[in-house]
Amino acid sequence: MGILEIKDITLRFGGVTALNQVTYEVKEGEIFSLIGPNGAGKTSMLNCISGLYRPTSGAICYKGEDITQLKPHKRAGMGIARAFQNIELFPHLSVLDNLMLGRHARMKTGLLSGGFYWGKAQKEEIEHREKVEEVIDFLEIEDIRNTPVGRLSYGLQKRVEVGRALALEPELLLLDEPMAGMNSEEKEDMARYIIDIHAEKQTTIILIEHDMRVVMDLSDHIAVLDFGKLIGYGTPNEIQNNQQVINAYLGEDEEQVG
Amino acid sequence: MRNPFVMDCGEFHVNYKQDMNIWKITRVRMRIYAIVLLFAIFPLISSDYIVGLATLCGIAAIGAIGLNILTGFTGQISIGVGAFLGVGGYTSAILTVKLGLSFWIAMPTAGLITALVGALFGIPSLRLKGLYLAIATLAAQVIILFVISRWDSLTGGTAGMVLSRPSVGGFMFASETSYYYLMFIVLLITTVFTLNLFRSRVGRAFIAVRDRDIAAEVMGIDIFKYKVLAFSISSFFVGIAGALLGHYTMIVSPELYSITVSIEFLAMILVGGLGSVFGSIYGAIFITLLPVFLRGGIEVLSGVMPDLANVLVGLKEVVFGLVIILFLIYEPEGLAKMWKNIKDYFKLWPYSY
Amino acid sequence: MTFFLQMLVTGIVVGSVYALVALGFVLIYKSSDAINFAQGEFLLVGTYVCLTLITAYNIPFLPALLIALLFSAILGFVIERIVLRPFIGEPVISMIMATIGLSSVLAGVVHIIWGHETRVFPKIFSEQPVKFGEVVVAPVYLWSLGIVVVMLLIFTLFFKYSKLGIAMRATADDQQAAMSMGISVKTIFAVSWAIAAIVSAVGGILLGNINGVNASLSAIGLKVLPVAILGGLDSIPGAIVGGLIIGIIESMTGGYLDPLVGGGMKEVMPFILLVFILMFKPYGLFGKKEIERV
Amino acid sequence: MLTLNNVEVVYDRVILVLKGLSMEVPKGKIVALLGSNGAGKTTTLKAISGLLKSENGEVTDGFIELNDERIDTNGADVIVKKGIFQCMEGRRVFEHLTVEDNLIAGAHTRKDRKNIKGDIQKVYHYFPKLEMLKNRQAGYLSGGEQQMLAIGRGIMAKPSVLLLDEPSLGLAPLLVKEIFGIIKKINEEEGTTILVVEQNAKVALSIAHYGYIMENGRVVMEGSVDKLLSNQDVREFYLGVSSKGAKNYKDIKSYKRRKRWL
Amino acid sequence: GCSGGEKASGDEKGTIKIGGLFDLTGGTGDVGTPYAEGEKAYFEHLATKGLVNGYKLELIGDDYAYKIPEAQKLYQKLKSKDKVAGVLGWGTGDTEALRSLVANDKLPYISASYSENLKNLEESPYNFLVAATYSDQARSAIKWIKDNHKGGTPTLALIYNDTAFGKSPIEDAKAFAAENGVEVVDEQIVELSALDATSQLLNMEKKNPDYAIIQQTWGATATILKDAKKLDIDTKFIGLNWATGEGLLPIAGEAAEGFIGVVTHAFPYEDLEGMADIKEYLESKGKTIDDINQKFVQGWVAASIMVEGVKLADDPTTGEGIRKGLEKISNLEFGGLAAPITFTADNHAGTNQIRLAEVKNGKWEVFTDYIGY
Ligand SMILES: Nc1ncnc2c1ncn2[C@@H]1O[C@H](COP(=O)(O)OP(=O)(O)OP(=O)(O)O)[C@@H](O)[C@H]1O
Ligand SMILES: Nc1ncnc2c1ncn2[C@@H]1O[C@H](COP(=O)(O)OP(=O)(O)OP(=O)(O)O)[C@@H](O)[C@H]1O
Ligand SMILES: [Mg+2]
Ligand SMILES: [Mg+2]
Repeated sequence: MGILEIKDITLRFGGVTALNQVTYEVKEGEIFSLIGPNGAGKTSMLNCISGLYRPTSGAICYKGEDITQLKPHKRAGMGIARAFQNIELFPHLSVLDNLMLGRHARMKTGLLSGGFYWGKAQKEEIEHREKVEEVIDFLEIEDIRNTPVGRLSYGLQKRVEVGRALALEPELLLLDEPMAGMNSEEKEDMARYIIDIHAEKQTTIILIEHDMRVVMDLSDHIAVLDFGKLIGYGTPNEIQNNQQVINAYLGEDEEQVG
Repeated sequence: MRNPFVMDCGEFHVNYKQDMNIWKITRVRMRIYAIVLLFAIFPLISSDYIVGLATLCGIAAIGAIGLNILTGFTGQISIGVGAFLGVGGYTSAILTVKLGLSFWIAMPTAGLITALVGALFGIPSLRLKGLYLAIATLAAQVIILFVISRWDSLTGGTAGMVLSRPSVGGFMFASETSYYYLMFIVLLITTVFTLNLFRSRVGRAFIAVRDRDIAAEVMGIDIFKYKVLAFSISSFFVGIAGALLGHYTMIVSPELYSITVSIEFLAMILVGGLGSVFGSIYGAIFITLLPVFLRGGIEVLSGVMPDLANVLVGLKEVVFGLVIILFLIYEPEGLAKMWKNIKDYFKLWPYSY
Repeated sequence: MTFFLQMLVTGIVVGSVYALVALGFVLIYKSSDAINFAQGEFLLVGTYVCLTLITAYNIPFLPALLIALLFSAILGFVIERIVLRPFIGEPVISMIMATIGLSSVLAGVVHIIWGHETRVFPKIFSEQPVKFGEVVVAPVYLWSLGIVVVMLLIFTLFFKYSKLGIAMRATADDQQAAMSMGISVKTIFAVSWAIAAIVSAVGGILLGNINGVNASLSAIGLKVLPVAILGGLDSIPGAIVGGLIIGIIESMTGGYLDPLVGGGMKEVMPFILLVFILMFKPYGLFGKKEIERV
Repeated sequence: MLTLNNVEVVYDRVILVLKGLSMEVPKGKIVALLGSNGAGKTTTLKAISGLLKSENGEVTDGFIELNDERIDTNGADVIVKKGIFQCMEGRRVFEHLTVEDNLIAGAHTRKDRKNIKGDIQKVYHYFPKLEMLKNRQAGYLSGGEQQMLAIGRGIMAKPSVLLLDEPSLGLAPLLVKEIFGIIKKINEEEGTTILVVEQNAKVALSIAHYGYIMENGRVVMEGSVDKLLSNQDVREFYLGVSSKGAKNYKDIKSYKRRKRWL
Repeated sequence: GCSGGEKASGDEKGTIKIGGLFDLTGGTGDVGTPYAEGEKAYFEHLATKGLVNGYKLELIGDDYAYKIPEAQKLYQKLKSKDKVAGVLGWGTGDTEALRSLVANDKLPYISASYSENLKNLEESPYNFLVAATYSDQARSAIKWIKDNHKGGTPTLALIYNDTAFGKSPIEDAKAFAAENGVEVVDEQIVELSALDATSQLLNMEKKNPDYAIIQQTWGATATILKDAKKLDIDTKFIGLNWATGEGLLPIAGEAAEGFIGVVTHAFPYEDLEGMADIKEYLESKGKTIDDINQKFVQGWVAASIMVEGVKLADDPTTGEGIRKGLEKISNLEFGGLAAPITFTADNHAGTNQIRLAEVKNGKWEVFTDYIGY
């Protein structure tokens, strides 16, 4: 049994069917990629998993528990974290505060103890600050710790976005095009972070990415969506040779430049 | 949180606890104590009139901090502060006058009741956003005032109620100075509480809700809960301010809590700086005192040009509006930012360019 | 039955006045996403100008009206130019606050120029009530209804099809992107403020004919805010339907509910229903939804 | 021809982003502008199109000319009228307008309004998907669909110079190829001069005539496409190929070779 | 003779300041401005006549724009900075809001709000009522109805607004009507800023009252009268003092014909002995009685009562002293400008007398002498 089971999910917006009877399963500890043409429903799929969209029909099970009806914040509490396609950081807050927010679900301080900042609250802040500093070290963003995120360049913001998801210490990490808008060098860095997260904590990762080299190199399994339908599932090798996938998404010749 | 007193260089911290202090640098901390001390001894050397104005400023500041928690930090625009001020004032009035309770019980209770009412009117935030939510708070204003002016048996209806100044032991807070100190202590607690709030978990969640509510939800923040929480904590302080104001002016009546009051509070936090605790205080002082200064100016002018009295009265309004507009144009982030700029300037001084 | 009809008709015609004033809010919101808290003062200035032209300069009503509208348009332009232009690209809340400042400035100017006594419009509309069977209506209200219908048509077509209309909507969505299309945001703002000023002046002149003109007339600005919200802040038909609905609710509450509770519900009821309706339609009846995609 | 001469750009009066940047975009050519995140590519485009001012940025030194006429003092709307159109980073479609209204808004400055209908059809011809969505509010389109719309708006403006900021961002590989094909077609068929900022160097260089590489507010390298393609640093950092051919992301080591820009 | 004009002998012992809270730019600016001008005029006029009780008197006042918080700040300033010895106020809301403070600070307070509340000496020991309270006005009107109604029990409706001002006389009016055999058949609430009163009037019409007493300001009164005319309602409308006045006539137009108003103060065009001083003052300014209205007279009278208090005070430099002075006022006459005033230590309501006037041919014509109940 996988850590995440998608059972016959359909999602409609008015006349648009964004997802159409999709079923698949993500195994614990794997890197799982979701690919497909633009508008195929990849982001919608992640939205269903993190609870922002409620599927029209079908069910989602996480660690064997049906979470279809759960609110997003409850799912975060269960260890599902996410980095968004378009950056969704809190622009006025520093990198540090953004990451501390990532830990929200793991903290407990309430209104009163926070306001008076007495012992318990203070102790908790410090404990979690240590965890956050680990993430900062890991992503090599020490020097921008106190910069408001809004002032960072696109690439760094993407990195902080991933960092915020990591701060939750997730068991399931959803990454929506973490490498869009990056050049090869930066992509390499990002790929290294993903590999390292996976290697260190065996976190299950669902990755959406349009760069096929990244997808093929990193994934254990790949699912392909087109017009909301699952048109392919398998290992990178299988997908690369799947004619339907090639027609809809990959294109015939992956010619090399230079 | 933008903190106007934080300097970002000059001292080295060896552990997170030190790094997480509100005022990280000893020198800054000393200066804060000095400022607090200054405000503590200032009534001893000023006239009753000045102390009275300071008291009004301080009470407004407590309310403005409250509103800023909701509007500046959590992003929920409210134009119902006036009515919440009224709920605070009336609760305290009813508790002290009708039930004979002591002010010291009535004031916190007024805060709590207002928080409850605030939470109730915060429920539409489940669905409403931005200006639409703002109008829902305007509805709160209208409905609350309607209830107050109709529930004659409890509130004395449109005639209002007469309150007395609080006392402790045999001591009455009757003089301007004594009431100033009462206000000052409450303001101090409010300020420190709010500063603390926004460096800990709940406060950060408020800001997250303001900036990107969807992302906040995915971080594990129950946005509805936090919005309602923001409404109630904000209303709590507004209610406290209402109770303080009621016992200061010794009267509550529906006409005291009109929509213009709500708009004035909004002006305070906008001029002071959205999402800044100290900005709320500056803004409250500014908006409270500006008409006073303008009146002074007009008085001087009309001494010189008595025939223009009518024009000058209109001029007061013109200048009031202009000052607000100019402020927004030249320092859209409010007085808090302006203060910071001045400090930055002096930090470099005499090496500034 | 007559009673019901009279209440209904009264609601509709009073609602049409609300709708007219609410249109001013909508026009500004549609191009700048901001609420103009100086709406009431705009209305006041236009009304006073028209009044002064008629009474002090003995100009007949129609030319006076045209000059007043022209004046309002220019006023709108000028105010946009000096007061609001610096807020292009700033957070909307700053602009809203600026309009609060503006309302104070205009109120002061009105006081300086026109003082505070209530002035009366010369009779433009007949005072003879119009009778439909048992139902009576004052002519000024019928005019208001007619004007509202015409405006509904004009503005709906304008925003749907004209180049300027589309550009205005685009600007409200994303100012910077609009600039990159070559849309002059400044022009858009100026035009929408000018139009809003004109519409307000028309509303003010009608109101002036109902109860005379004095500074407190500007309070109508805040009063119709719920109308604009109910219809949806950016919807022209919304303002009008909202106006009529609030008018009818007021009238019906006044007719049927007030006698039961001892009066006064007339003013509160629209707010209670407003919140209730908003819970189901969070962006008003016809307002654009905020699009949230991640 | 578009010329930037020694341009310096400052944000908020203090943040110096472009530090004396010079470049040329010859008439009728496609020029690619590459560079790492935060190098100042977007800033360069905004300096040209006049959008800087709305972000509190300004050109403090140097000048920008279009056909020997200075444009850096003009407002954004005037620059568009002069024929320079920028497709902004991050699509920036008008969310509440329908797809078709977005296209009409794109043609805002055009005088020949009777041809607009025809050009809309042309955009639909390039991007058939948009025709299917023409009455949908643009805010509900997927990222890729919005990107098509953004480029479609650019076509509607009929500019003489088109500035494209990362047109491939978030697009599926097939579509990237398609869009770059269309860009090339626009260049060939309409004679539009194109300056394209890209992270996907491979595809950008495949259609460009000339390229610039920026780092830290300065041009660190320029040259014909062939010259760039044969440079070791470009190959490694922009095309992702090492001396031993394409590398596998799985084998990435922590050691990074430093750029030299020899 | 009127108040304080006589030359006092002896040297000037100092200046006594009286504070003023005016509404010039606020919601009631249309009536607040002439009222304030009347007050200022009286003090100016006084200054030309020499000292009062050995002191020079000065009125220091300012606009508070009908905003209560502003009124509170202005009052603080007057009290603490200018050290005034008495205050001339204005509206109901602010007078109510300040009454505890003035009691605390021991400053006599005369305002243009005639709310019955202020009679309560325990809650407002420093407030003085210089005209018939709204309740007394209503009582007098009801008494007049009772005395003049022909045929059967007269029926009455009350129309008011939902503010302290509007509701002030209602309970008393109902009680008085019940005692005097006038039947109150209906009550309607019309907001001050109402554009339309059709629903209220139609509901009222169902009860078909003979009379309706209106406690409103001009705008709402005009709305009521116009809608009543539109709906052919034949009830006789009677307005209390703020519904009455010159300003109503142009707004209500023909609908005002036959409207009866409670008159607390004289119209400038009335031929009265008390007008002499006002005319003298106006002449010195190059103005005539056409430049002023009834509210001016009202302000003038209010100011003159405060000054009379100063004159009679043993120690006019303190508020407490002036209060004692005011409490010595007995049957002070104004030459017909207003009903004579008497205060005592346990009664601060100076009079309960009013006159009634009717609108005839677009002009107010007073048709009773000062009457009470
Ligand atoms: N909230 C919504 N309302 C209406 N339609 C929506 C909504 N969200 C998504 N859609 C539609 O659903 C379809 C799938 O969109 P989605 O964003 O999931 O695509 P995607 O696979 O992530 O594409 P891309 O690679 O371009 O990001 C699109 O046609 C989009 O227009
Ligand atoms: N409005 C602004 N205010 C202040 N600094 C800015 C602003 N816009 C950009 N910057 C700064 O200028 C630098 C260059 O930014 P720019 O957006 O031009 O980079 P870019 O080359 O387009 O990068 P990317 O590939 O990430 O889009 C960055 O360091 C950024 O932080
Ligand atoms: Mg997507
Ligand atoms: Mg860029």
